[in-house]
Amino acid sequence: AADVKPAALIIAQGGLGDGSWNDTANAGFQAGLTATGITGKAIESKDVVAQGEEIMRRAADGGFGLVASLEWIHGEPMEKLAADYPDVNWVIMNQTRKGDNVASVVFAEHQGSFLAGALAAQVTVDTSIKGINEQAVIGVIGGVKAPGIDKFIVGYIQGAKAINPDIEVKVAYSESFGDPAKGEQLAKAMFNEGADIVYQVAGGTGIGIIEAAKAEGKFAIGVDTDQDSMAPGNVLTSMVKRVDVATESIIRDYADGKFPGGKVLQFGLDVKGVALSDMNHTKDIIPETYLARVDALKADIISGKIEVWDVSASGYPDFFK
Amino acid sequence: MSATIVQPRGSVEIRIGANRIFKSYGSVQANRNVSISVGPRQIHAVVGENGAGKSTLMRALQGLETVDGGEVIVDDLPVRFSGPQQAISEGIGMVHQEFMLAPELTLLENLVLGDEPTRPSFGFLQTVDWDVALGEARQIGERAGISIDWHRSTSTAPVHIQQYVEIFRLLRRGSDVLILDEPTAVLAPQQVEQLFGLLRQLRENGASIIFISHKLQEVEALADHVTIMRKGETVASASVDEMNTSQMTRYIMGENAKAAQQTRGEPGRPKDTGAPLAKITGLNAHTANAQQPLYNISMDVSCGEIVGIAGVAGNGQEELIECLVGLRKAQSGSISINNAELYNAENASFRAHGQGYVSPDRAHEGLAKSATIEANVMAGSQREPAFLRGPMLDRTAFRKEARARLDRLDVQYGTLNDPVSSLSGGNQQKLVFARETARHPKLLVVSQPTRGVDLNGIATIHSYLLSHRETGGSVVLASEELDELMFLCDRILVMSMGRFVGEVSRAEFSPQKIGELMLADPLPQKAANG
Amino acid sequence: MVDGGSENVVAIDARPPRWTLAAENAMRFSLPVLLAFLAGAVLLLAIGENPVAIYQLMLSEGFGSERRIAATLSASTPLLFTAVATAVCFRSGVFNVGVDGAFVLGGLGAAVIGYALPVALGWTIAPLAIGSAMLIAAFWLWVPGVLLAKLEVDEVVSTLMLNFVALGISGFLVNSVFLSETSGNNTTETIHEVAELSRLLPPSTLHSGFLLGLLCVLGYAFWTQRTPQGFEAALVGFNNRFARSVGISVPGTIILVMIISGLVSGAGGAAHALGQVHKFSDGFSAGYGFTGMAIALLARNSAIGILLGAILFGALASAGTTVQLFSDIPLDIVNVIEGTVMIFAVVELGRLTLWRGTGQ
Amino acid sequence: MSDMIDQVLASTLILTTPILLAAIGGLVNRQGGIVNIALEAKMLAGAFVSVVVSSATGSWFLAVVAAALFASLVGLVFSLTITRARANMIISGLGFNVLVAGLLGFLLSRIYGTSGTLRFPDVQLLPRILPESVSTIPIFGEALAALDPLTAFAWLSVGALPFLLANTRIGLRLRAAGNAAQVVRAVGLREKTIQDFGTVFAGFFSGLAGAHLALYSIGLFNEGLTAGRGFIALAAFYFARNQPVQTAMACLLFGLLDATQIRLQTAGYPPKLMGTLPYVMVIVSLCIASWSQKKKAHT
Ligand SMILES: Nc1ncnc2c1ncn2[C@@H]1O[C@H](COP(=O)(O)OP(=O)(O)OP(=O)(O)O)[C@@H](O)[C@H]1O
Ligand SMILES: Nc1ncnc2c1ncn2[C@@H]1O[C@H](COP(=O)(O)OP(=O)(O)OP(=O)(O)O)[C@@H](O)[C@H]1O
Ligand SMILES: [Mg+2]
Ligand SMILES: [Mg+2]
Repeated sequence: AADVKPAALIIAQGGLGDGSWNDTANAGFQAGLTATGITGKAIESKDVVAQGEEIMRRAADGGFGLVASLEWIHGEPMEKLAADYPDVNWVIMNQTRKGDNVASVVFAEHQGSFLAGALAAQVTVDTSIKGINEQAVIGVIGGVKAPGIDKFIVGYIQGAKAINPDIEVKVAYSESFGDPAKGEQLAKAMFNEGADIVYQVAGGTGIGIIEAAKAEGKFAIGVDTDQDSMAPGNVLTSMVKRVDVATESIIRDYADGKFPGGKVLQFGLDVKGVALSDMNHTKDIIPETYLARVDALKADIISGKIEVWDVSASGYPDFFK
Repeated sequence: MSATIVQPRGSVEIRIGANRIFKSYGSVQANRNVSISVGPRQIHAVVGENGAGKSTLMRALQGLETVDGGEVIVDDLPVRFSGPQQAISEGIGMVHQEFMLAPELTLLENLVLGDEPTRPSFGFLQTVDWDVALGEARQIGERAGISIDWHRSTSTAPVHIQQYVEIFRLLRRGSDVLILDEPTAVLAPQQVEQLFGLLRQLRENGASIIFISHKLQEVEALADHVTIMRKGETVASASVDEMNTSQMTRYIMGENAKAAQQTRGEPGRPKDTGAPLAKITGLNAHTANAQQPLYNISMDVSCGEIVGIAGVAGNGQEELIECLVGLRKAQSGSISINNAELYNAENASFRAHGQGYVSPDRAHEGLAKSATIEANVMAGSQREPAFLRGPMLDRTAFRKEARARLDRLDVQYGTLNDPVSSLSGGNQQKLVFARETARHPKLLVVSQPTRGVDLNGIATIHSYLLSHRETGGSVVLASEELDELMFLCDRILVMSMGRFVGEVSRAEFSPQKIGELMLADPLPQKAANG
Repeated sequence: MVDGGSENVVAIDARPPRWTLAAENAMRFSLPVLLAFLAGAVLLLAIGENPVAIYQLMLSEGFGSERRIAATLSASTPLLFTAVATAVCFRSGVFNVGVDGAFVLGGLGAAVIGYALPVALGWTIAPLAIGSAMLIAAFWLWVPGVLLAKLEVDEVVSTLMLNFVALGISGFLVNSVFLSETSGNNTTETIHEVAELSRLLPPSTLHSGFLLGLLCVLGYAFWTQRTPQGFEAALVGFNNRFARSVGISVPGTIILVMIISGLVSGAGGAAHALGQVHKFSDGFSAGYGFTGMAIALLARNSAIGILLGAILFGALASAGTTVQLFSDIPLDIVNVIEGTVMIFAVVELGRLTLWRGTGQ
Repeated sequence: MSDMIDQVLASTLILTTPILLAAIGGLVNRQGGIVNIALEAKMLAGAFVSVVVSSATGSWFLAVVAAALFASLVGLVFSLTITRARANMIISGLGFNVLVAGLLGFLLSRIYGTSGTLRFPDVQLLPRILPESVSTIPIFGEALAALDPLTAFAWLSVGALPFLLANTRIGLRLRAAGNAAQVVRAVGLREKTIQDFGTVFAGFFSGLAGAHLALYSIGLFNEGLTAGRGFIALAAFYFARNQPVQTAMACLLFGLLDATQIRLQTAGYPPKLMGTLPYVMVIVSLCIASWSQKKKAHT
């Protein structure tokens, strides 16, 4: 694949080091480059919102054969650029954009989160598990209040309610993706209010949430990558989102001349684009039946029997304003 | 009172001196081949016009300035100071023209700052020993015959007290060389006498004192020796017995000496318009940051007269002037100019009704020091129709007028774009007059017009004020120079503790009479006002 | 409120300064920049890169072709506004550091009007949006202006704090009332196409907001040199006691410059929303207000300096990003250079007195 | 219910510490005449060093000391730009915030090959001073159990600071330098050096603040770790007009706001607006202070 033109990946707001979206995508991107032997660059910008179009155009002008952007707001200009540069392959995330040379990658975070919620709702009333109280209360902490985050949260709530319509799901935002100290205190407060399982959707802040679970003997749910081993036994599960798999496979396809132009790549439960972790440290304490229930729900989602609300596609549902 | 305050240092000929000092700032030769020598037990006056180089020399003696050539002499030997610390350790201390006290600290804190007595606390910490400090402070004050409330915040202490604290600070640190740069400029006559008493006492104890002043009577009264500087050079140095004030004046002024005394016509008949030009009735002001509140101030100013405001500094003159020009708000009363009521109006309204104002604080209020000469002389005129074309400034007309104004008062300047700080003090003050009189104001409010101005400058300013009066203009003149007031005014109103305590007409002018009024206690018994 | 001090003696005068002065100004402008690039070079050397080659690359990424120049000018557009908005205040001794917040709120206002008004209004939407943005931002800065003028509330603190408040408010609004239904992010709807500012050199994103920015710089130059208000503001900046005593209303001037600053910031936010982003979104301002501040200081409030400074920082932003495509230079280098320029811009190198200052 | 109060108190205490440490530094600096906008940069530098040193030496104490010293050094450089090179302190401070973040990012990517977060093995965290059993004490139990050396140090400093400022040589000189620098020079002291001391002191305390953020419980470095706390600290001592005890109270208030944020959010207050509260409070308090001062002046 030596004659393949280089690839560029534009990092979204928050930059590299967010411990989540950008970092995982970049990991897959780099893995793809290594595997295929093509060259590529990850580009950060201080002004990624306004300069997106110029950066992408420069990459196209500069001889890059594939330009992928992780920034949501680049979707619109990319559609135009794709028309201007038909020979360049374009990749956008979390939205669907037109163009034969545009691949849209969509993750079903809401589906994975639904399963996390369903598992948590079952566990939270099972006092036979150490650290669990009888109250039907669980929590979730988001990094900032934004549709991209609320997509997780709404799925999680919906999953919990599917198990127990009366469950209380506490929601809070840390207003930062890199403030573990605050995450820890927020999580402690939630535990203190009766929640025994807290789902973290807050990047670097989540490290503090997991720490809090460990310190209090409660449970956290990890996100993006398999975070179960960060506090073995105190991370109930992780909602793994294979952004890395997505970027890596696109690079591979591109290197092989099979770029999925014009396609929408759905990374849902069906293809394990999102999934709960293997729960290596907790599967022994979670009763089989709970996991079976989760598996059943997963099958229903895949088959379309259950539809999980997608905030990024449909806006906010009535039960979450 | 017999205890010594300073410890004399052996017997030397020259306690402090300078030998062929050269110092220039860019193209300005501030000191050229300057020499001076001051022995122990000597009060040595240094006099000279503004910009003659006095302060520069003093800064060199204090180690605050690195010289280009020549040497400082301490105890007969040449030294090279690397900074003021070294000078201080040699017993050389300076009281600067501007006060060097931190306003938010107490007087005691200011006294010990830089050389605090300490004691161990908690076994590991050295802390300031305030008891020792207070003891020393009381002692030093007692010896000088001044009692001071040492725990008082400096910003609220009277000016003369602040000055004493500065001198005491030097004495406390063992300075027996005191450099005092124009110490009397802010003092009332009695306070000057008190200060001189202290200085004489210090001389008896062996101190060497360098004393800068523009007032030659003070030099005669106090100093043993005088050195005269002109244009950066020492032009004469002699025992005060050997030189009278007119000789000093000649050295100071050089060839340009004008007849310092001018003749002054009788008061022109006030232009008789029936109503006075300016009328102030029942003015009361007591804002918290005023030194002295004003009580029931009433006065009239007619056309063609100069009305003087006299008083010991800090008795409300400053506040009255500020109320008169719209820079301070009063609580009640009335101020009218030309029948227009201007009570608590902004300065702009006063100006619109024909008023000009010469501020006593040239450096901070009269001028914008780092702005250009043009900006300074034209400030306030930027909205006059003559300099506008539509909404725009007419730069050509603006600059033309600037030149005309400067020429009218014979201001010496380089170019209009130079910063006003490049002018000498006298020329700066003339520039202020040029600006304030440009619109032919009917009423000029003038405060301390010749403070820190040299003799030539004083002459120009005085003759301007007189000619203003001749042409029917009025002046309200506040000054701490009694001579100046008596020379210029048609009548003098005297203030004490925020009240008018008397009016003296020209025929009755005498320093005794005015001085008595200045010290009058307007209250039957000491009223509680604090 | 601080007096302008001794820094800019000739601010009043419009005439070409004598050549020494011109040379001095050029020095004052270029020295910090050179030093910052030197600091960057040290870092580059430390990681084994050739600074000359990298800087050459940056130069060509910044100005190497018509497209790159256009990209640079596009990146400098918001900076023109924020630098002018800052300089207007600094020049009067008002240390307004709140331009960023005003820019953001103006941008939000313009974006909302840009999509919410009926499209039938056609070309009138853009001026309406710009006008409203200017009003919003002017009101925003009027508040600390009044607080300073009437209550002497330290404007550095109040405006610094207001930036955080503006971010909070805009963040809240774009996540609630003005949130686009179809967005996967905190953004408003995209503005109507008729409301967009036209592009000057397609396909570059350089838009007519740049011309508006130039107009602001020109207007600023005119205001400072040719109007009574500009003259008064300078005097207030030199010495506000003096200004007051020659009949200038100091509170009035403070409020005036804050309002002007707000108007310009708002216009900048509007231009950015209508010309560049076409909506309002999280991350709308990449700290433009703070970069504008550095530019104003570097330029010592002169109009020509502001123009040059904005282009310089625009080039740094655009070239600093695209240079990553063709080398292994991390963006952090750009941060280091920017931080260093900011520091050196305010350092008085000519008067650097190390251990013992004689002081004046 | 009482359980909740326990927890809120403990959270408040812990969230207050870094703000308080930075604010103590900032207020001393400000009393010496320098407004320190670069607290954030120094906290970040301190946090970074504390993690590196704690991992390398296995000693929290050495880590804390190293963080404080390194941040002092950054403070010194910052101070020199202001006192010697006469840089405008606000801009220089903002510049340092940008510069230090850039340099750390650079270090992270070039030396440690990571970005954003730096994890190290065997980071020793701050110990708890009191035995676990104190947590059974009603109301204050949780807070006491959470008490770490830096938190204790911060509060001791608050107690000692008024005395030190009033009665030590350097305290007096610092206040004088902040009030009238030329006076300090005239009495033969080096006012710049005194001011440098103030900034180094601020650096020292900000370094401790950073160490607390990194080592209280998470044991890693993250670029966003300080999350604007340097500015909150600034808000605190402005709010309290440089008075140590009042500053500490302001910090507690901001800590409490943070600690109760979850409850407030659940009660329906939008988090973004809630976050602006400290800043709004500062503006309002400055207004009230000025207004009452004005009123006093006119009566
Ligand atoms: N720091 C300085 N920079 C530039 N020029 C200076 C400086 N200090 C003094 N000068 C100039 O040096 C000359 C001598 O000034 P100096 O202050 O010594 O005069 P002076 O005799 O003390 O005057 P005055 O009676 O007004 O105090 C003046 O022309 C003055 O403008
Ligand atoms: N030795 C002192 N130390 C501190 N404060 C003093 C001292 N003497 C007087 N004061 C204060 O100064 C104020 C005016 O005092 P006093 O009437 O003695 O001064 P004055 O000489 O009449 O006034 P002026 O300040 O105008 O010369 C009073 O409030 C008094 O408390
Ligand atoms: Mg439960
Ligand atoms: Mg002098």
